[in-house]
Amino acid sequence: MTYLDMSREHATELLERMVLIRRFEEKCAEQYSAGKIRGFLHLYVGEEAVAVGALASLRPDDNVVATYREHGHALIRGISPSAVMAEMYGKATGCARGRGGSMHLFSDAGRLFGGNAIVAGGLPIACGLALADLMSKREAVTACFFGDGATDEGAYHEALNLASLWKLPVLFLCENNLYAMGTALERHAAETDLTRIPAAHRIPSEAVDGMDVAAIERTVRYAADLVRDGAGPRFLELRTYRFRAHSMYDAERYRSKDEVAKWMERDPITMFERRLRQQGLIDDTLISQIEERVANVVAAAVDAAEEAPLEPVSNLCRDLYARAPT
Amino acid sequence: MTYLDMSREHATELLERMVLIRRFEEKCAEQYSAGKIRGFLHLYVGEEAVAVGALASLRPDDNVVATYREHGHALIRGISPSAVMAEMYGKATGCARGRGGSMHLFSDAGRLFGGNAIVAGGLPIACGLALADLMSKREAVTACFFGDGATDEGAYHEALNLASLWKLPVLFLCENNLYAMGTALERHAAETDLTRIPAAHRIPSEAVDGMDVAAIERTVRYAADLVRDGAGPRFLELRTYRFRAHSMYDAERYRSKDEVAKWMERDPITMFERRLRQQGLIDDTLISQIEERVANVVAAAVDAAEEAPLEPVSNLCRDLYARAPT
Amino acid sequence: MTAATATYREAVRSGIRRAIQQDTRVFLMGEDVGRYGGAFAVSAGLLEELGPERIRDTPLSESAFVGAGVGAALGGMRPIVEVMTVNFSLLAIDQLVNSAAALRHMSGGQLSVPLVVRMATGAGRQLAAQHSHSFENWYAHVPGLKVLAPGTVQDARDCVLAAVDDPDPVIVFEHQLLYNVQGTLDDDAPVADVWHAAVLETGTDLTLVTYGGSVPKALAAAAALRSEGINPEVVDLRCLRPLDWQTIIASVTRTHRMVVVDEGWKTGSLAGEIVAGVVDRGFYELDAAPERVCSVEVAVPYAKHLEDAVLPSVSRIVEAARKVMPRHG
Amino acid sequence: MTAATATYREAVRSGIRRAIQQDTRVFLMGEDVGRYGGAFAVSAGLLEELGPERIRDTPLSESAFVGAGVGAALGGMRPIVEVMTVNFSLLAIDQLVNSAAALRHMSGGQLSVPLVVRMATGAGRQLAAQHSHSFENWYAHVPGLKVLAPGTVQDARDCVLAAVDDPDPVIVFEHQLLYNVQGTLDDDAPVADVWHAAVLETGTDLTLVTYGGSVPKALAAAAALRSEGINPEVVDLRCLRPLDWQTIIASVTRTHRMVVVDEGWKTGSLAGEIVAGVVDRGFYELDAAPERVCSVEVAVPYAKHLEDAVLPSVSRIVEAARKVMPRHG
Ligand SMILES: Cc1ncc(C[n+]2csc(CCOP(=O)(O)OP(=O)(O)O)c2C)c(N)n1
Ligand SMILES: Cc1ncc(C[n+]2csc(CCOP(=O)(O)OP(=O)(O)O)c2C)c(N)n1
Ligand SMILES: [Mg+2]
Ligand SMILES: [Mg+2]
Repeated sequence: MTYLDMSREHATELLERMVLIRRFEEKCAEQYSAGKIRGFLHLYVGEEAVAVGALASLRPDDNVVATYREHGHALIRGISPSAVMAEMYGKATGCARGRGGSMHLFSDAGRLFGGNAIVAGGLPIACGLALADLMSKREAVTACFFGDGATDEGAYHEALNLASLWKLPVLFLCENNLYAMGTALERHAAETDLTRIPAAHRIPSEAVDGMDVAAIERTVRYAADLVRDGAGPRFLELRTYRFRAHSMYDAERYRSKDEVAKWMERDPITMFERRLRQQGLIDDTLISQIEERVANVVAAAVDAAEEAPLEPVSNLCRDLYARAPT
Repeated sequence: MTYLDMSREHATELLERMVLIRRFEEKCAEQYSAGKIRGFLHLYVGEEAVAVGALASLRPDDNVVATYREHGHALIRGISPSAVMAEMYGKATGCARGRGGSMHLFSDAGRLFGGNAIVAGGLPIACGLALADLMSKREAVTACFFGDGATDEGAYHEALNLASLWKLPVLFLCENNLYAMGTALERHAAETDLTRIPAAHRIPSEAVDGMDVAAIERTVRYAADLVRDGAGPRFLELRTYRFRAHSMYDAERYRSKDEVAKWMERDPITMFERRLRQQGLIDDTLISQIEERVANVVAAAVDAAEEAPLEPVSNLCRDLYARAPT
Repeated sequence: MTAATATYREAVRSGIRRAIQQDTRVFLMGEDVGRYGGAFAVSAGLLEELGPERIRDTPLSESAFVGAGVGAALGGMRPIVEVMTVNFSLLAIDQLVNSAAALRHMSGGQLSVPLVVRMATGAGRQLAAQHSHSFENWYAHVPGLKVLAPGTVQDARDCVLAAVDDPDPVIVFEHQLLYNVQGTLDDDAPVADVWHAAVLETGTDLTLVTYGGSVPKALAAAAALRSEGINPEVVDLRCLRPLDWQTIIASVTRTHRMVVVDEGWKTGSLAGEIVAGVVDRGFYELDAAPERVCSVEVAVPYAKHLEDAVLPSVSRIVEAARKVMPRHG
Repeated sequence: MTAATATYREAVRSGIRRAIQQDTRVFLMGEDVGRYGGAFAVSAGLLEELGPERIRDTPLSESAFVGAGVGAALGGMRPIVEVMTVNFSLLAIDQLVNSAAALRHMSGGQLSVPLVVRMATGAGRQLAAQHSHSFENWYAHVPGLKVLAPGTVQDARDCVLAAVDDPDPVIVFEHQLLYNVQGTLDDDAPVADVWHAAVLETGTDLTLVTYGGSVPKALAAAAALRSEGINPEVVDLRCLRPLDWQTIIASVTRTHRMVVVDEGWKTGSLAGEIVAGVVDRGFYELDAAPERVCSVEVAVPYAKHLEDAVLPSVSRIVEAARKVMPRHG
């Protein structure tokens, strides 16, 4: 294991963010079973290093586009855990006033543009956000997250071509967790090295260990800086794994317990923790402090969500239009 | 110029087919100007070697899927010039009873499944035809023609992946004429070497001189045989050029006369003729015989179309359903 | 086997199984229909039973695999394509409109597309804006397509079998809230005539016209109305294209009053077409303006109370029915 | 400049030019809008005038460039996206329904999508089944979208300008047969209120409701009817979502009779919604069953005589009008 060139402060922050996502989602699963959360709930457990590492390298005025598996991205982009939890509770204090639920978290302030439940639906939008920055001469990056399954969709390929042709400042971040729902990568994609197709569109492409938060941060920073400087789009494949079911409705018939167990040995949180310990950046006290802080935050989010009011039904049609038709 | 290993009979046939397409389409343009043909008319002039060379390597039970620029493919796949001309005249004796016009020529007997005017719309269909052959254990190839512009469309990329993943017997034949309507290849595609993307889907891909009918025939035969034998899909890029406007409505503001003139020096008919002459396979007499035969065929097609009846309006809704709802 | 209790899901599965067993040209393909067992578990177990040739998992490429269904049908197969939900069918709608629906007619009758496309439709499970659409009316608008929407357990099986038997492209809408509904399934019964509407309950006072996921709501509303002394007839359309005007008009001619229940957004809904079609054909039979109970015109929200406020409900149907009835006193 | 003669095409172009000149956030993108000058020559000359930053040729990727329009709008621009024709918009309809229309509402009001999507629509040029659709009603069905369909030269300019000025996603349908139509264009006039219907001709005997490419046909039919002593009012909807019920109902309340002319296929047409909506709001005002003049339900054929047989025509409108009038004698 290579030496980690990182301040204790920063390392703790990365760790705490991953722990926050993990504990937050464990609580979501609990609340789902309790019937407090409904609809589709897609957990990011096992993949936390991706959002945490990648978003640590972005700036506030960069844009983020994510999928329906975006609790982590939302929390890191500044939506408060209470607002996310309240959203899943369908409450008026939710970040989308209870209209979006788990799959549709947005933050105007955090420049998080979804929360898109159409696989690959966010890719063209990311191109447009990047185009707006380019035309407005803003030095911003649009980070676009999507799964391995999204690479099957036509919209993905159209977006790659458009971004490459117009040199749009898009950073494509493929969260390759080896499955699209129940379909393994090798059964949905003819080429399982996901860097090859972007490369064929002349987009510089690289694969990264999606379980190594430090490597992700470093690689994304390098790529994002190039994109920001006008080098055109770049593509990173983040090789990761989801430890939980696809959603709460999934019997996981398509993969073996062994396979899951093997990947769990590479738990991004445990691995990072171990590394920080080895370098003496962290100890049991610090870890329990983190866990305590996170537990408090999550508990507070649940409490707030429980107590929050429902959006009045009279507001149902509010915000359908910015300029209401007369 | 390499020695052409081809019988006089076959060489004459290839030449005559190209001449037929050329003269037939010149007549179409004339009839368009005369108001006899309407709607969209996309001429293949300059690209004849592609359809003639490629289709010479196919068998009757192979499937062909083409675009709206498919007069050539239709003529070679056995639709009579009269039936094609009548179709463009909108007559009842047209191959689609006047319902399709220039863009929608079909032949059940010739296994020509369009005639598709949605760019890239034929690609998924070609996959399905190939799947049907595969599942029925028929040793047939589905030849799918499409333009360089079609490679921008999502459906193209989805079809490449599906064909490669399922090892479907599809032969992808990209008629790269360097323009999608008025948009030059380098202004619509980030990667102008069109073999790279199929290759990234693990489809063996090769570029061919699309002006050399003999080279096309040879390359397509080799590829089609492999596809037929179960090797999975293959991709050929046929580098060609359209000498005429995109359609009859095109002012051709997007390319220079010089460029067109330069390509016309590589006219596939002239080049093949010259080569045949050089090898003594053909002479003036034979050429005028060909021209005469073709002229007669085209004239007869026009005469027949002129005289043919219109489809009665009472047949308008015929063939909307195979089993009419009661 | 004679009639037994089964879920709508089991009935669909039974139809698919039978169709595949009866005809070597029939196969099922779609996202996660195999190992996963189908997003709604409709095909659970079928991969093991029928093998990977006949139960095919596809990539996430709606345009390609729906188009491949068109091509396979042209090539002589009888594909059943599952598009997970109607929401995602928008990515393949070009293939359905421009190829499946058009090829026979525009080829002058040369080509046949015996394709079945099944998809889940509707809202009610808090899946929010992008997973709660009802676009039945869009497909019912397209000449060349036939459209079925089973609202009962028996019809769920029969629609699959009727669609596979049909030489034309057929879209089958299965409402996602119905999959767990239990009912009677006679798996030996001949396939019903699902191409025509069914009068589920006869009545004299008004006609409730509905289909698919709104059928149970209409039946519940009918029961409630009967307890108030209003006696509704319930017509389940079953086939949305072509519409069975004869059955609809016959009913309205008896009752002279109509309420249409349709989960689509009101403006541009199938319910609108039913009203307009009845006006076309039986204007003078109507004793009151027909009412439409549709979804409120807003992106369907996640929160339960908001979603409930959007969708047709038993109480809204009852209210609409009261409205078309003559004023008492 | 005051009022002068111009074509519908020139009027659209003028609207685009002005919108781009007035606001640095506005740009036009689409297939062949630049060097080619637009498939219908709408943007001819604009590339030279306004430069390649503001007039952007896109790849043939409807989903990507319409989605990029959504993204650019989210990013603060005011894109005008040209989709060559409504037929090809099916490849991008997911982006319009699931993103453009839904984002504001489903983000709880956080996001804005000030996007304009223009497309040519309709038949009449012998372009056959895949190039002759009229899907206005599909877009008019979707909450979150606004839909305009100019039927006159002045409105052709004003719809572009009104759409660009609007903070919500707006679809503008330009009928391909109108581009060459000449009319009066006052390029200095303030932008008309195209969000409401226009009464193009007042009358007392019946209301002809129409929009877009059918406007000239309705006006011609009105002239023919007047020469028979029937005095129709002609209502040009202009805005298809939201519909201007007030103007429609006010007219029907005066005339008590209605014919709706709409190039869409009849079943599931916008015309059906107009009939149903009038029944909802003014049933007792109607003295006769309204008539719908729509396209025959068949894939639009290439041959001229067959295409003519499919589309609404002046004579079919006149016939329908006679039918709703009281029998003479
Ligand atoms: C266009 C579309 N098709 C199908 C679905 C249903 N669906 C939801 S998630 C999913 C799998 C996506 O896999 P991937 O992109 O790898 O993301 P992951 O869930 O693994 O993070 C599918 C098929 C959808 N939401 N959108
Ligand atoms: C989906 C779609 N988008 C746009 C068009 C309009 N259009 C017709 S042909 C064409 C250019 C296609 O170029 P290419 O694929 O290279 O074929 P070529 O015409 O050069 O043979 C375009 C944009 C269409 N028919 N379908
Ligand atoms: Mg995945
Ligand atoms: Mg081309």
